[in-house]
Amino acid sequence: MHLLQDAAFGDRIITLMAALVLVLQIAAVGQRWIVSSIRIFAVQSFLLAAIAGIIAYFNHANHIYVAAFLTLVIKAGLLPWLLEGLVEKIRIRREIEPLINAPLSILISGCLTLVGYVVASSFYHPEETAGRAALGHNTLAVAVALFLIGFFTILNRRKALTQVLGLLSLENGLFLAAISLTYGMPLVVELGIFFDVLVGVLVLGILVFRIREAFDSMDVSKLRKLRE
Amino acid sequence: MIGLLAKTGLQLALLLLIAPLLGGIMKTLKARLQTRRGPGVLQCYRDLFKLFRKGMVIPEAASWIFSATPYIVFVTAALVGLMIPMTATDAPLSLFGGVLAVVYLLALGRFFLALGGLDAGSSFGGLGSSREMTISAIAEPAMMLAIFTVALAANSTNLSEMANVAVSQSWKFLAPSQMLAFAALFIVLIAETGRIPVDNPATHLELTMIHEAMILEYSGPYLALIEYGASLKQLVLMSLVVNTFFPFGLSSNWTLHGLLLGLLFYLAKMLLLACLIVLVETSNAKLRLFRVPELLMVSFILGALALISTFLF
Amino acid sequence: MNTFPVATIFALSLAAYSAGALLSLATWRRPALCRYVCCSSALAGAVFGGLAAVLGVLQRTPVHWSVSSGIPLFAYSFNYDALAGFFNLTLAILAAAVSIYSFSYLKEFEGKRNIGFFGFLFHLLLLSLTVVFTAASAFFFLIGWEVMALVAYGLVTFYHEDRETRRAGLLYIVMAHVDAGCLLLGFALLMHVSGSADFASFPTAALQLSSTQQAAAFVLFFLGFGIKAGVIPFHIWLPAAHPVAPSNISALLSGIVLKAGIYGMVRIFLDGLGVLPSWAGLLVLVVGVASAVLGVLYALMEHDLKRLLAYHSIENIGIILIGLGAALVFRVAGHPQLAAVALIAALFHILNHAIFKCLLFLGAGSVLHSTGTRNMEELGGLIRPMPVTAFCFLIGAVAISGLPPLNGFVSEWLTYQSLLAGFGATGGLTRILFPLAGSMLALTGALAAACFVKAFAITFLALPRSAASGNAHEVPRSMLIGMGWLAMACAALGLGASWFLPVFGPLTEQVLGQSVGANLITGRGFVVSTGLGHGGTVSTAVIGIGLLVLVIPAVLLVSIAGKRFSPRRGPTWDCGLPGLSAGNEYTATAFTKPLRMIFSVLYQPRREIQSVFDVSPYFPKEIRFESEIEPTFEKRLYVPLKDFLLRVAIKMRAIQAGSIHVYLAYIFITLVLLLLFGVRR
Amino acid sequence: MVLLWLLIVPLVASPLAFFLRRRAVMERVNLVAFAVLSCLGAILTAQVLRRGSVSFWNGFFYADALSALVVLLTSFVSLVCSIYAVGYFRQDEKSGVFQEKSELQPLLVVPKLREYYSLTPLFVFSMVLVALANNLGILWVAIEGTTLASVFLVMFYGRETSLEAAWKYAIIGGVGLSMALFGTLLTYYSAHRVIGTDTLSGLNWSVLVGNAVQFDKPTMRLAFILILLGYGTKAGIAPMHTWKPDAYSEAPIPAAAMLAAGVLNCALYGLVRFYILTSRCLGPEFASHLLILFGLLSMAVAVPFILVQKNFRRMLAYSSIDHSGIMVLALGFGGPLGVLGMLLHMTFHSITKPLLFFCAGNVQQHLKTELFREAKGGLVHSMPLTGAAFLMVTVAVTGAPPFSLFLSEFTILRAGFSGGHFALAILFVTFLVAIFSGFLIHIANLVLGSDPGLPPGETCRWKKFSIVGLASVIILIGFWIPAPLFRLIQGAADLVTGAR
Repeated sequence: MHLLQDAAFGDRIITLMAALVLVLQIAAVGQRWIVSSIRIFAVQSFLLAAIAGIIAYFNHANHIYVAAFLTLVIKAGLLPWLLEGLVEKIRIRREIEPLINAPLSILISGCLTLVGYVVASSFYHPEETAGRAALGHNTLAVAVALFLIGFFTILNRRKALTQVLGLLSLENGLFLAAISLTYGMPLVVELGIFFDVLVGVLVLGILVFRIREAFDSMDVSKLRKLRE
Repeated sequence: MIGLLAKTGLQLALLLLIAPLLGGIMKTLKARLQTRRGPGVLQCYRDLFKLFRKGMVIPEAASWIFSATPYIVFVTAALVGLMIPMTATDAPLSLFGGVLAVVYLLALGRFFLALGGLDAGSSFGGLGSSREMTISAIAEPAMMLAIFTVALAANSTNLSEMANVAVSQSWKFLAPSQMLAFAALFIVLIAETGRIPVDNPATHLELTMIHEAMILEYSGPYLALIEYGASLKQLVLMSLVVNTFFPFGLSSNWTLHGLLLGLLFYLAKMLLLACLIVLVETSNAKLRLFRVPELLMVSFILGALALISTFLF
Repeated sequence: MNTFPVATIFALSLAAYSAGALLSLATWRRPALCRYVCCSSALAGAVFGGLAAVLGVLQRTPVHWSVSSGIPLFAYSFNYDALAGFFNLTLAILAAAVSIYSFSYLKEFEGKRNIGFFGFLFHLLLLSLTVVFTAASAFFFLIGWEVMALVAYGLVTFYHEDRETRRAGLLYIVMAHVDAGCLLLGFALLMHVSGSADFASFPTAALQLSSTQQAAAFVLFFLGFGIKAGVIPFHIWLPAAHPVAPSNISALLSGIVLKAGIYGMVRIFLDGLGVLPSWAGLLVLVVGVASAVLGVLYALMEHDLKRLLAYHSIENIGIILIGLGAALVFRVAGHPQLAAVALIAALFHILNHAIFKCLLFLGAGSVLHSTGTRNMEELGGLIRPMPVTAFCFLIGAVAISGLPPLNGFVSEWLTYQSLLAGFGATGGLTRILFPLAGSMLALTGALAAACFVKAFAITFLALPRSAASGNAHEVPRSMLIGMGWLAMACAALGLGASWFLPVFGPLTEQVLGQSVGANLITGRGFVVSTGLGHGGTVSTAVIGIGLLVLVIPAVLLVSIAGKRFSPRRGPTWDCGLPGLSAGNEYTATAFTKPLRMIFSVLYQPRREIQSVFDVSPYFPKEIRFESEIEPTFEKRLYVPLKDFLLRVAIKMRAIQAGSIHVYLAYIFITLVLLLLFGVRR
Repeated sequence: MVLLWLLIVPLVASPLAFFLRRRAVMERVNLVAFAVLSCLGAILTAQVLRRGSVSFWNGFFYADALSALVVLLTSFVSLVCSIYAVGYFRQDEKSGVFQEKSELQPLLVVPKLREYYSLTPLFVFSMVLVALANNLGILWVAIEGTTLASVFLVMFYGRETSLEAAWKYAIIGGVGLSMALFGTLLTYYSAHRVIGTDTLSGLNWSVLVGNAVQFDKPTMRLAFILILLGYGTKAGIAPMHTWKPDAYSEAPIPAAAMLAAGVLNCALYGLVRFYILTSRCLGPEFASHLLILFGLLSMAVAVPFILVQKNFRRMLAYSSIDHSGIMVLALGFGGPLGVLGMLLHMTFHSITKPLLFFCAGNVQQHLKTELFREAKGGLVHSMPLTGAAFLMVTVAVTGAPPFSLFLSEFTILRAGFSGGHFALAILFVTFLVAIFSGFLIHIANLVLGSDPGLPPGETCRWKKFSIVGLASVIILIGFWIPAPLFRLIQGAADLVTGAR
C-alpha cells in the first residue's frame, strides 16, 4: 500500500516504461511491415498514456489525466484504427527497402539516442531530482531521442504512410518531453495540439490516398518531377 | 596696337619672302651633294609664279571642302609663322598663342589637307591622307615630350618667353637634356616636313607618296597655295627648332640694328640646319612606311630621356 | 545676391519636366499632339533650368530646401550651389537642343511607336538628371541616380524588337546596378561615420575616417562613378548601349548622362572624402590616360558611325579624368591655385564635350534618319544633299579633335598647362607621369583628328557608296536648328572662351576655396592664361581673327598673281585611271589600315580573304575581304567571368534535386549540428 | 472587442461560402469579408496607436504594435488576392482548366471554386490568429493551422505535380513545426520555475517577456535553436526552404501570393516573438549570430537559382526565399536600425510581392506555360499592361529605387555598418546586385522582344483593376509613407528593441 505513495517507486516505473518506449521506437526503425509498425506505434502511445497517468497520480496533477486520456483515445486508439483502415483500403502492406538498410539505421538511431542524452544533460537540474516534483525527469533524454529517431525514420522511409508514422512518433517524443519536463502544457494548448495532430493525420491520410491513386504506389522517393 | 600691326606686317613679309628661298636652297644643296648641278636657288619662286598663273581643274566629285583647303593650309601656316620668334625674341603674336597653339594650328591645316585629299574621291588621295594622319599621329607624342622638356626650362609654353630664357642663360643648349630634346625634335621635324627618310618630297611613285598623294588632284593657284603653305610650315618648324635651342643673336627688341643682326644670325642658323637636313636626306634611303614608327619611337625615347635628364643633371 | 528666383525658377523647370512626363503619357493616343506636348514642355523645362542655372552659378550662397518623405532621415532635399548650377547649365543647353531636334525627329515614330511612352521616359530622364545634380542627401541622390539608370535602360531598349538592342540594354542595366551597389556601400560607409545622409555632413565626417576606410570609400566611389562614366576597363556597356538608342537619346546619354559619373567624382572626391592621398589622384590620372588612348584607338577601328562616337566619349571622359586627377594631386601637394586650374580644365572639357558630342550624335542621327544606315562604308557624298548637317558635323569634328579656334582646343590647352605645371609642383619620380600624360594626350588628340578625318570624309565627302546615301535628302528644319544651336555654342565657347572662363570663379571657390576664374584672363580680356603668372597664354579670339585676316593675302595671291583664275570642273584625275567610281574610293577600313598594323599588338586583327576565280587565281572574279579586331576586354575579362558564374550556378542546381528525403536530410543534419552547438558551454 | 471580430469575420465567411454554393455569391462573400477585415485591421491599428496594446479575455488575445502590423498586412494581402482571384478563376474556368481530365477525376467547377473560397477564409483566420494569440502554444497551433488550411490549396489543381508539392509541403512543414513545438516546450520549461506551470498564462508572451531575464539560460539556447529551425522552415529560410519552389509553383496564384506575402510574415512574427525573449534572456549576440548565418545563407542559396532559372513561377519562390533571408539578416544585424529595417522590409515586401505573382499569373494563363523557353518573349505586344507592370514590379521587388524596398534595404545596410559587419554588408549588397541582374534579365527577355503574334490577352476587368490599383499603391508608397503606418512600424521596432 505504502508502495503507491513512494515517489522513487513511481520514478523507477516511469523510467522503465520510457526505456520500453525507446526500444519500441528503435524496433520500429528496423520494421518492414506497415501494419506491425502501426501496432508498435499504438503500443508506444499506450505506454506514454500510462506514463502520463502515473505522473498525474503521483503528484495529483489532474489536468495530466486529461492529457493521458486523450493520448489513450486518440493516439493509441483512433489513429491506429484509421491508419489500418487506410492500409486495408490501399492494399499496400509491406515497406520496400528503406534508404539506409536496417542494421545501419539501427546503429544510427543508437547514435541519436546518445545525442539525446547529451542534449538532455545540458539542461538537467540535479537539485530538482529530489522529491515527487522531479518525477520522470530523466526520461527527458528518451524524449529527445524519440524525437530525433522519429525524424530519422521520416527521412529514411520511402512509403508515404511510414513517413506519417514517423511524424506521429516524433509527436510522441514531444509529448513525453512535455509531461516529463513540465507536466504538460496548459490544457488549452494540449487540446489545440491534439486537435492539430488529429487534423494533420486526416489531411496526410487524404494525401496518401490520392498519391496512391495518382501513382498507384506510395513510394514518395518517386515524387521527383518538381526539380531544377 | 600700331606697333603690333607693324611688327606683324614685317614678320609676315619676311616669312613670305624667305620660305620659297629656303626650299630652293635645300634643293640646290641636295643636288650639289649628289654632284648634280640642280635647279637655281630661286627655282621655288619660279614654280610658284608659274603655278599661280596656270588655270586649274576641280574634280567633279569634290565639294567646297576641296576649294577651302588650300586657303586654310596657307593661312594656318602663315599665322603660326607670326607666333614664333625669327629675328627678335618677342614674336608679334606670341602672346596670343604659345607652342601648343602652333602645334594645333598646324594640325588644323593637316586636318583639312587630309579632307581635301579624300574629297576628290581618288584612291591616291585617300592613301595620302591616311598615311599623313597616321605618321603625324605617332609623331605627336615625341614632339610634345621634346617641347615639354624645353618648356619646362622656361616654365612657359610661350615661345618668346622660351627664347628669352634661352638667351639669358647662354651655352644652356649644351645641357644633355637640351641635346636629347633637340635630337628628338629633329627627327620629328623631318617627319613633319615630309623629307627622307620618312617621305620623299620629290617622288610621284604611288607606293611611296605621302604628302604628294594628298595634293595629287590639286592644280594651278590652289596647288601653289598648298605648296607655299608647305614651305611656310617647313620654315616655321625649322626656325622653331633653331631659335629655341640656339638663340644666338636674337635681338631682344625691334631696333633696326638689332633686327639686321638678328636676321644675319637667323639666316646663318637656318642655313646650317638646312645643311644638316640635306645631309641626313642624302645619306639615308627612304624607309618603308611601317619602319617609320620605329624611327619615331626612337625620337619618343630620346624625348623621355631628355625629360628625365632635366632633373637628373 | 537674392537667392529667391533660383529656387522658384528651378522649381518651375522641375514642374515642366514632371508635367511633360504625365501629359505625354496622357496624350499617347494622339501622336501629333503628343509630339507637340513632349517637345514643348521639355523645351520649357530646359529654358527654366538654364535660367536657374545661370543664376545659380553666379550666386555666392547655395540655396537649400527639403521635402519630407514619411520616414525620417529619408528626405527629398535639394541644394543648389555653383557646381549644381554648372551641371544644370550643361544639361539645359543639351536638353534645349535635343527637344528642338526631336520635334521633327519623332515624326517618324508616328503610327509606329508609342510617342507618349517615349516622352514619358524622356522627361523622366531629364528630371532624374536634374535631381542627381541638385540632390543634397545621399538618399535622394541614389534615387535620382537609379531612376536615371532605369529610364535610360527603357530608352536604350526602345527598339526592343532587335535582339542586339535587348542584349545591349541588359548589359547596360546590369553594369549600372553594379555601380549603384558600389555607391550604396560607399554612401553607407560615409553615413555610418557622419550619422546623416546630407552631403553637407560628409566633409566633417571624413575627418574621422581612418585611412583604410577613406581608401575603401574612394575605391568604392571610383568604381561606382567610373562605371557610370564608362572609364576603361568598365566601358564595355557604353559602345554597346549608346548606339542602339534613338539618336536624340544617344546624344543625351553620351552628352550628359556620362557626366553624372564625373559630377559624382567632383562632388565626392573634392568635397566629401576630405583630402585624398596623392595615390588616389595619380590613379585617377592614369586611368584617365588609359581611357583616353584606348578609347580613341578603339574608335579608329569602328565603322559604325554611332559606335565610333560612343568610343570617343570614352576618350573624352579620359581627358576629363586627367584634369580631375591632376587637381586631386595638386590639392594634396598644397597647390590650390594649380588644382583650381586643373579642375577648371576638367569642368570646361565636360561642358565642351557635352556640347560637341551631342552635336555629333544629332548629326549622326540625321544621317541615319535620311539614309537609314549607320555603316560608314555604305555612306559618302552626303555633303551635297545635306549641306547644313555636313557643316554642323564638321564643326563638331573640328571641335572634338581639339583644333583651334573652337572650344575643344581651350579645355585641352588648359589640361596641357596643368600637366606642365604638375612637373614642377610635385616631387619624386611620379612627376615624370605628368609630361608623359601630356604626350599621351597629344597622341590622343592626333589620333582623334585622324579618326574624325575618317568619320567626316568617308561619310560626307566624295561619291556615295550606296543607293541609300545616293538619294539622301536634307533633314527637316527643326533638326537643323537643334544642331545649329549646338554648333554655335561650340564656336562661341571657343572664340569667346576668355569671356566665359570667369564663370568658373565661384565654382572653384566653392569646391577648393580658390577663385582663379577671374585672373585666368589677361590682355584686355581676350587672352586666356593659367592665372599662375607663368605657363603661357593663348587667345582663341585673336587666332580666329588672324585666320580670317590672313585669308586676304591668300585671296590676293590667287586672284592677282593668277590672272586667269578660272576653275574648270573635270573628272577626277586619279593618276589617269579613267571612270572614277565609288569602288575606287578609299574606305574607312582602308583609311585606318596603317594604324591597325602599327597597333596590331592591341587589336589582334583577324582577316580572311576569299577570292572567287574561274580561270586562274591571278584573275579573280570577286574577292571577299573580311577583317575584324579582337574585343580584348570582353574576351579576356568579362566573358570568362560570366561563364564562370553561370557554371557555378548550374552546378548549384543539384541542391534542389527533387527528393524529399534529401530535403529532410538537410534539415535533420542542420538540427543535429545546431543542437550539439547549442549545448556546448 | 475588435480582436474578436477580426477572428469571427473570416471564421463566418468560410462556412458561408461553403453552403451558398453559387460562384458569384462565394466571390462576394470573400470580397466583403476581407474588405471588412481590412477595415477592422485599420481600426485595430488606430487603437494600438492610441493605447499601446489591446487585449481580450484577460490577455488570451493580445495585440501590440507588432501584431497590429501583421494583422494589417495580412488583411491587405488577403483583400488584394481576393480581388485578383475573381478574375483569375473566371479565366481558368473560361479556358477550361477544370474540365480537362486530370489524373484523378474530372474536376467540376463549382466544387473546386467552393474548395478555394471556403478554405481561404480559414487560411486567413489562422493567419490572424497567429498575430492575435498571446499564448505561445496557441501561436504554434495557429501556424500549424495555416499549413493544414493551405495544403489543399497547394494541391488545388490535382495534377501529379501538385500532389507531390503538397506532400513535400505537408511533411517538411510538419517536421519543421514539431521542432517549433519542441522549442516552445523548452521555453515553457525554462520559464516555469519563474512563473509556475499550473497557471494558464504560463505561456503568455506578455507575461513571459516581463521576466525573461531570469529564464534558465542553457534551455533557452536550445529553445531558440529549435524555434529558429521550426519557424524558419515555415518562413522558408535555407536550408529548410526546399518546399517553397514546389508549393509556390503549384498553388493557384492567389493562394501562392498569400503564402508568400502572408504566411511568411506570420512565421517571422513567431520568430520575432521568441527572438525578443531570447535576446532579453541571453543578450543579443547568441541569437544574432545564428540569424545572420541563416539570413546570408538563404540569400546565397537564392542567387544561383535565380540566375539560371527556367520557370518563372519557381523564380518567384526563390525571390521570397531571398527576402525572408534579408529580413532574418536584418534581425540579426539588430540594433534599432536593423529591426526597423526588418519591419519596413516586411511591410514593403507584403505590399509589393502580390503584384509579382499577379503578373506571373496573367502571363501563365495567357501563354499556357510557366517556362521562359516556351514563352519566347515579346509579351508586351499582346499584354502591354501586364508587361509594363511585370517589369516595374521586378525592379521594385529587387529593391531598386525609387521603390520602397530600397528604403528598407538601405536601412538594413546601414544597420550592418553600424553593427560593424563591413564584410557582411558587402556580401549583402553583392547578393542584391546579383539577384537584381538575374531577375531583370529573365523578365526583360520575357516581356520585351519582337511580336510573336499572340491575340491581345488583357480582357478581364478584375485582373486589370487589381494590377493597376496595386501598382499605383506600390509607386505611391515608394515616395511617401503615411505617418500612422510609419508610427506603427516604429512602435513595433521599439517593442522588439525594448526601447518601450
